[in-house]
Amino acid sequence: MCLALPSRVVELLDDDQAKVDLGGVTKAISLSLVEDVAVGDYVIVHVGYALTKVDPAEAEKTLALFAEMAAMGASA
Amino acid sequence: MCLALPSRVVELLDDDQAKVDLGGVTKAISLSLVEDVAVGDYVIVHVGYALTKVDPAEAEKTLALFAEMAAMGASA
Amino acid sequence: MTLPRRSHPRPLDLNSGRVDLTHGGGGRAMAQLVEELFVAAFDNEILSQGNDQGAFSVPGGRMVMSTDGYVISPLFFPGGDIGSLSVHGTINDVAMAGAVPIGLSAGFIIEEGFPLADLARIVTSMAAAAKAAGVPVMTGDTKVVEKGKGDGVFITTAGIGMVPAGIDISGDKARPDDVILVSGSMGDHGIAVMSQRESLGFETAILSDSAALHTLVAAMIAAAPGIRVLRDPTRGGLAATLNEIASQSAVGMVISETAVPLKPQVLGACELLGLDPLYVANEGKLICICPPEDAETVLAAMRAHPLGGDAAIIGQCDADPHHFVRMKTAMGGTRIVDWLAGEQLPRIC
Amino acid sequence: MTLPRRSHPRPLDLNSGRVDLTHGGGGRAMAQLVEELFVAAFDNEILSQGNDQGAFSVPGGRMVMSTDGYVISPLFFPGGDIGSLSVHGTINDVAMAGAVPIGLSAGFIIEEGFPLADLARIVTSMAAAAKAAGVPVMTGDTKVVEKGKGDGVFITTAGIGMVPAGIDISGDKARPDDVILVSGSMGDHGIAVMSQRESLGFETAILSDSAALHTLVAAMIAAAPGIRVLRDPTRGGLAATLNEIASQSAVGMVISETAVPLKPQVLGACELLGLDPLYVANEGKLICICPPEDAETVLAAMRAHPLGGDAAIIGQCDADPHHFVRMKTAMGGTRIVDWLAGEQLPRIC
Amino acid sequence: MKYIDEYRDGELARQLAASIGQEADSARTYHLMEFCGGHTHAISRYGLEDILPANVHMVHGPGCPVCVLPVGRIDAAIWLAGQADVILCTYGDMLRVPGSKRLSLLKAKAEGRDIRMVYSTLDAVKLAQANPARRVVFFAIGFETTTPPTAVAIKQAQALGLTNFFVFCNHVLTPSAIAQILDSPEVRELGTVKLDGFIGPAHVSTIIGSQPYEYFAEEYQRPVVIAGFEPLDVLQAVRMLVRQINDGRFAVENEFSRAVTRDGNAKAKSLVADMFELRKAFEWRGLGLVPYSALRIKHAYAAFDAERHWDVPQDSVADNKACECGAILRGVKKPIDCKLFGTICTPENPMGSCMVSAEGACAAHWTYGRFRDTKAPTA
Amino acid sequence: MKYIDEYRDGELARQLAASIGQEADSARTYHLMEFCGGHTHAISRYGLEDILPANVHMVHGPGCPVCVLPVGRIDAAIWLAGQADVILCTYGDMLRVPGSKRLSLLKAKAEGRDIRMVYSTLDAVKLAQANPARRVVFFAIGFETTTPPTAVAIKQAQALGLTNFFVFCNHVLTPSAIAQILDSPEVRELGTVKLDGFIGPAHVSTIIGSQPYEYFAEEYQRPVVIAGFEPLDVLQAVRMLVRQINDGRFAVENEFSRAVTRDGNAKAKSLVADMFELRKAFEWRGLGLVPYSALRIKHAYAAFDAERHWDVPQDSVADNKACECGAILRGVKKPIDCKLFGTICTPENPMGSCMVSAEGACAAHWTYGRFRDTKAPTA
Ligand code: SF4
Ligand code: SF4
Ligand SMILES: [Mg+2]
Ligand SMILES: [Mg+2]
Ligand SMILES: [Mg+2]
Ligand SMILES: [Mg+2]
Ligand SMILES: [Mg+2]
Ligand SMILES: [Mg+2]
Ligand SMILES: [Mg+2]
Ligand SMILES: [Mg+2]
Ligand SMILES: [Mg+2]
Ligand SMILES: [Mg+2]
Repeated sequence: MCLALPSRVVELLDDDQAKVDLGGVTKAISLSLVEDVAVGDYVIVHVGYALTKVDPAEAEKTLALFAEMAAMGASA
Repeated sequence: MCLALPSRVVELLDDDQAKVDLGGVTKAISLSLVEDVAVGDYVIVHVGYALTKVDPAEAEKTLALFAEMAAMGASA
Repeated sequence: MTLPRRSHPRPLDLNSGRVDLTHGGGGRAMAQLVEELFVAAFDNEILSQGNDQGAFSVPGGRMVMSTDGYVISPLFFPGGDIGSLSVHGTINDVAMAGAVPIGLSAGFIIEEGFPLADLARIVTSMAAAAKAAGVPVMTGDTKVVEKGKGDGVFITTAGIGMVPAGIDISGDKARPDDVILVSGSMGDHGIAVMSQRESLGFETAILSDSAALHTLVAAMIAAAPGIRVLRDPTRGGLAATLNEIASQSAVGMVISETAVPLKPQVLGACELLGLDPLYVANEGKLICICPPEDAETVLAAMRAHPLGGDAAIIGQCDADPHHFVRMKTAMGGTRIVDWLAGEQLPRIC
Repeated sequence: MTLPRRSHPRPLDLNSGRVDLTHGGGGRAMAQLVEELFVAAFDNEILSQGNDQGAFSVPGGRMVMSTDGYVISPLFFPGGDIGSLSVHGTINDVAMAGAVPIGLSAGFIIEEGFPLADLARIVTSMAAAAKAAGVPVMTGDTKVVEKGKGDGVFITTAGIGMVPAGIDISGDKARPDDVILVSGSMGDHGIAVMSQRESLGFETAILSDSAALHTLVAAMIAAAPGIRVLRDPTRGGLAATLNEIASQSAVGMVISETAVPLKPQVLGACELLGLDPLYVANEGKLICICPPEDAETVLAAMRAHPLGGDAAIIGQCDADPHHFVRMKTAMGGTRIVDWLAGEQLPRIC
Repeated sequence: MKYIDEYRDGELARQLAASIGQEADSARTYHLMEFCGGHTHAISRYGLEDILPANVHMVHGPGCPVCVLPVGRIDAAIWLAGQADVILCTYGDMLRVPGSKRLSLLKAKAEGRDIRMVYSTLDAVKLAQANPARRVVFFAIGFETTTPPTAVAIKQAQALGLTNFFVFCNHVLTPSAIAQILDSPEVRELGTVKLDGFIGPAHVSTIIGSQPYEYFAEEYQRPVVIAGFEPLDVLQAVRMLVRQINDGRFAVENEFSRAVTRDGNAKAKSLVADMFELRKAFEWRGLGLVPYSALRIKHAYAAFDAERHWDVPQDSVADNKACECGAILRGVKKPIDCKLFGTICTPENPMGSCMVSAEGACAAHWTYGRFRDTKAPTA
Repeated sequence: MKYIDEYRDGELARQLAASIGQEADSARTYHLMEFCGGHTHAISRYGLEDILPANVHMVHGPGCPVCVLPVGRIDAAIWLAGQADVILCTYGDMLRVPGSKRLSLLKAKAEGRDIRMVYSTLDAVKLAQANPARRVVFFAIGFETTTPPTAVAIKQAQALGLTNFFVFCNHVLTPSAIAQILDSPEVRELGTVKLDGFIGPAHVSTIIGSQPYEYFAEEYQRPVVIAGFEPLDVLQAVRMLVRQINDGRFAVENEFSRAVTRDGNAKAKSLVADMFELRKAFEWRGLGLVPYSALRIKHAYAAFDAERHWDVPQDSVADNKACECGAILRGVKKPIDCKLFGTICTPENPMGSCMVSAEGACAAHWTYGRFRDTKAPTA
């Protein structure tokens, strides 16, 4: 459940808000639930709130794991 | 000024009201401003109120006067 | 040919003006909006004819198209409802070119929460009217708007028809000495609808005259193919419609007060409300203008048709350069029968 | 021929039911209302064809008529406004029969208090669209409703067109193995409009695709007169329209997720709102179904036209007795692309 | 329709007109002011000018309550309609009357104010009952005819315990207006306006009776004939005035005896006396400030008085400079004397109130009679 | 779209699926419950069943906040919308959910109630600001993901001094639901439902972290893999579960490490702890009364609590008898086992909430997968 999407922070706004971008679509969201967000960060947005930041290193690791497992599948 | 029309009382209603008829059109009006109105009377109606009763005898007299004067005009 | 310019002393205020009810009332304010905005912008020969239908040529002959929106309140009234009305009204605008109606389109704009039972009643009545007229509803559309952004249901119908060869009827064809006829009593529809408005609080047995007039028209043009003008006196009634034609044809008109057929109940209701019956809407009557030599033939054809039993000759065109519509009053004087100014509102003065 | 019956598990509740927004949403509730009420009541061969236009014969050949009501909010949106939309939309419904549009009618229902400046902007845009398309607004009507009984302005246009000899395009003509094409990217109009709804609070550079497609159609039928079906995927988007056709033609369909052209911003907005772009409205795109041997010819003709540059083959019809529209997903699985259930609402789950 | 149709008989009308022609002295003119818009309307609507002899001139008076209401009061009504929670209701006649900047109640409604038309004061009370969370203001206008219904409504609101019903009172008095005209320099001193006699009010007189006119007849030595609003009533009154003038008499005569008595309607008069009191002065369009010419709500009914509940602006707003309504209402000018008539000012775009009310002299002449002004082709 | 497109790569998906096929033991079956509707939706939407090996069975869990809300709470929301001056607002997901007698908020709106869709809790607060004369009730639903935004809104309403903003709180807790399922007789005693492992929530876990699942893994000896909602995330999680099962392990693993930590979001958690407290028990559709499974507003914020401001009906309303939502939410039945599925119950005429929410098992199967049920021609 809980539709939420990683979106890139493109601008910090007043009132603990930020503008995020998703595929060329921008939207103002609330940063009330997160800390230390900077422009360029990806945050996971749910009902107009950032729930957390995306950890780029962990994302890389997961993708690497996919590739490795897929390689096994492909070679099967 | 003061659009008002002679209408025939066709029914007495509750709350000091009456139903009047004008050429086959009926309407509920207030009798608050008049006294002793009976079914069959003609009243002069303005903004939904009877202002006064029409005096049939006086009406006859006026019509007779018209006829008389008209006769003079016609004979001219 | 283009619509003759009416004299509007002041142009539309396109900067800060707002649409008000007079812009839809069938009077001069509406005519101004149509001329200065719509006709000017769309700027084409067909629309500029200024008729209630546009006429155009196709390989098989001449056709017409017309449309009307129906926003009547209440939706159900004595003698009809918005459904049958939306069929009759548009068939009539097609027929007023002398055309044989081919079919209709119907667009519904329904307010959220509208009872399906009422919608079914309206659609059934519409279907019955279309069937009785022999004019099918060929295509349609349904939109639903949020509660509070509509008024129950609005219906916009469009209609098309084929003009028989040799017929050339248009609002600009009236000539001095032409005779003016109406097909029956004036004002029935408007009074029937008003009688349902609780705020006006009157009762009458009068029924709307809502009817499809294309068979009446067919009988009339069969009898007299030289008919010049046909138009149904809807919004703004006889008065507005005669003024439209007078202005379009650049003629004057003189009608006779005692010749205009009026039902006593319509007169009674108009007296009560301070309205002039000449401005009250009809939905099953037509005005016909024909050369003087055709007048009796047309009258006989109308009277022989079930929808023309009370038809009457009410006046004649003349060469008045001001294009006034005048009326010989019952008292022997003359008055203007002017455009409707804004909406007719019940009055106390 | 009559519209194939869709299976509505429960009939319309004509006793105590009410119209809700789903009845206008382009999904199955609307289809049910149209079938069980409108088509049943009007009961004629032309309407029962189940197309977005009715086709009929006149002395000079075959003609079509179509109508749509435009109730869009906001009235002005990136890439268009209600005025141009009301011209494009109805031209398109006429063109989807392969017909050459002749002209339009326009009925305005305006809310009291609507700024004349906005009305002028809309009418000017409408006139420009009509002129650019070469399709005149031939007749019109204006109604004004009281404040609070409308929503700024509603426009209902109707259109007529002449079908070239030898062309027979209808929603019931798709056959197994026929190829399904679209003329460009899906969902642009719906997302452009939603981007203006303050409550959704997102911004994008996407423009409505609102455009008149009759010249594209003319190019396509010139290249391949054997085209079976044309339809513009408006309300309910690609998904609803494919289901309509599948049901009408009694075929199944399989489309490929990766073949459907979608702009990244449309995808982004859909992700954000929890919407499926296949259900988002288009106003300047068409779906074409043609025999397999014509597919490349049609595709080439589309791509050669300015409004078909992103045209693509997206799938094929088959003999599925359930008339399912299925999609091969990018993951290699299969899903149904179903009718829209009610309206698409932004969601959080 | 009994008591209507008999008074609209065309044949009788022509004969009556002929008899006036016979009796009128061709060596002189007769300037007769019909005080009431009802008479003005009948004269225009039936084209009576066409059948009256050429030396009988009808002069239109100020007897139209819509026409005489000054711009400031219209502005005040629009102001009231803009107050929080207010529903402003009034008779249909008032909706199109332009205030300053040509803003009317109809336009204010289009801009979003909640303004409703009512047919009767009782509908206004019902509106208040049906909308307890709103404040319903009845914009009351009219002469003595229309005042008693306002009084009944206030009584009823009181009986119902309504606290959300208010009256914006603009009721005015006929005799004061007549006196003001007869006292005006144009009539009294300069003689610019010739007034040989008066046709007195029809329906106003059903309430106040014929007695109040006796003072004028006596004091100003002018004959008065109270007459109904039907065309034969008007013609008959003209004939009665011509006779009095020929005879040198100046009595109050009552052509409308079928509805008017000498004393009027006692019940209605006492109701009005109970509820209203005289204002020291009130502005009339055309006549300026007229002493003791209008009513306001008495202290005992203060709770229903919109002018006490709100601090209603009491500004006197100047008429459009070019508008001659004032002079027309005093009988000094005719519509055709106004430069704006029919060019800038028409019923669709009225510049003054006389062009709005069906009984206004400008509207009547434009709507029914203007063809007489334009003998020469202009198109 | 970064962090989205990479996880939807079709080629990788096929390879991943193939590698699952290789690793899965063809001699056994794997029953894996995806707790979350987000996973259910992804599986159906992308047709992942078609590419997973036949012996891997996905069992849909109760992780859809719309689906688990009992009928009585929907009825209560409709009741609230009918109270004087109320504007009821909620997320789009709730509008079509049928209460008793099949009345939904959408239908109540069509009947004239003022019901609005909001996209964010902040819009609900704005609505209250913009309508001071109305009482705005936010119908709050959702798991741990959606609760913190509700808390922010109440804080904001407090800061703005709003007295017309209320929350009808229906926030529920994921771990309690998982425990209830694992404790159910079907799973624990009867073995009717075979559950070999769990795919754990994606976005709920961004808030609560992975730590709460450690207890389940340990206590019930089932592996848990927290996974994102993209198709590759799901496939990867399946593969990780298959591996653990093959190895006889039952650890909590985190496939969604790019967004989920062991401890979750401390700021959000403390905000929630400050504002809400546990309800002793709360009814879940399908699971019945679940102890300590939902939140209510603490006394300190009572002024914002719709259940304190109104005497909201607390009735427990029975589900439609034939509706199997309950069993489906427990993983005991599949949509196709319900007699109403696709005949009486469709998304247009849903009989149960599982047919409404895009994440409901019935809606997902109807909308995306039902073609698999109907191999035989019926037309
Ligand atoms: S024509 Fe108009 S401006 Fe002139 S006096 Fe009459 S109302 Fe005033
Ligand atoms: S198909 Fe409908 S009735 Fe059956 S379990 Fe699902 S939601 Fe309930
Ligand atoms: Mg028309
Ligand atoms: Mg018409
Ligand atoms: Mg017409
Ligand atoms: Mg349509
Ligand atoms: Mg409404
Ligand atoms: Mg259409
Ligand atoms: Mg269309
Ligand atoms: Mg279409
Ligand atoms: Mg029209
Ligand atoms: Mg509105």
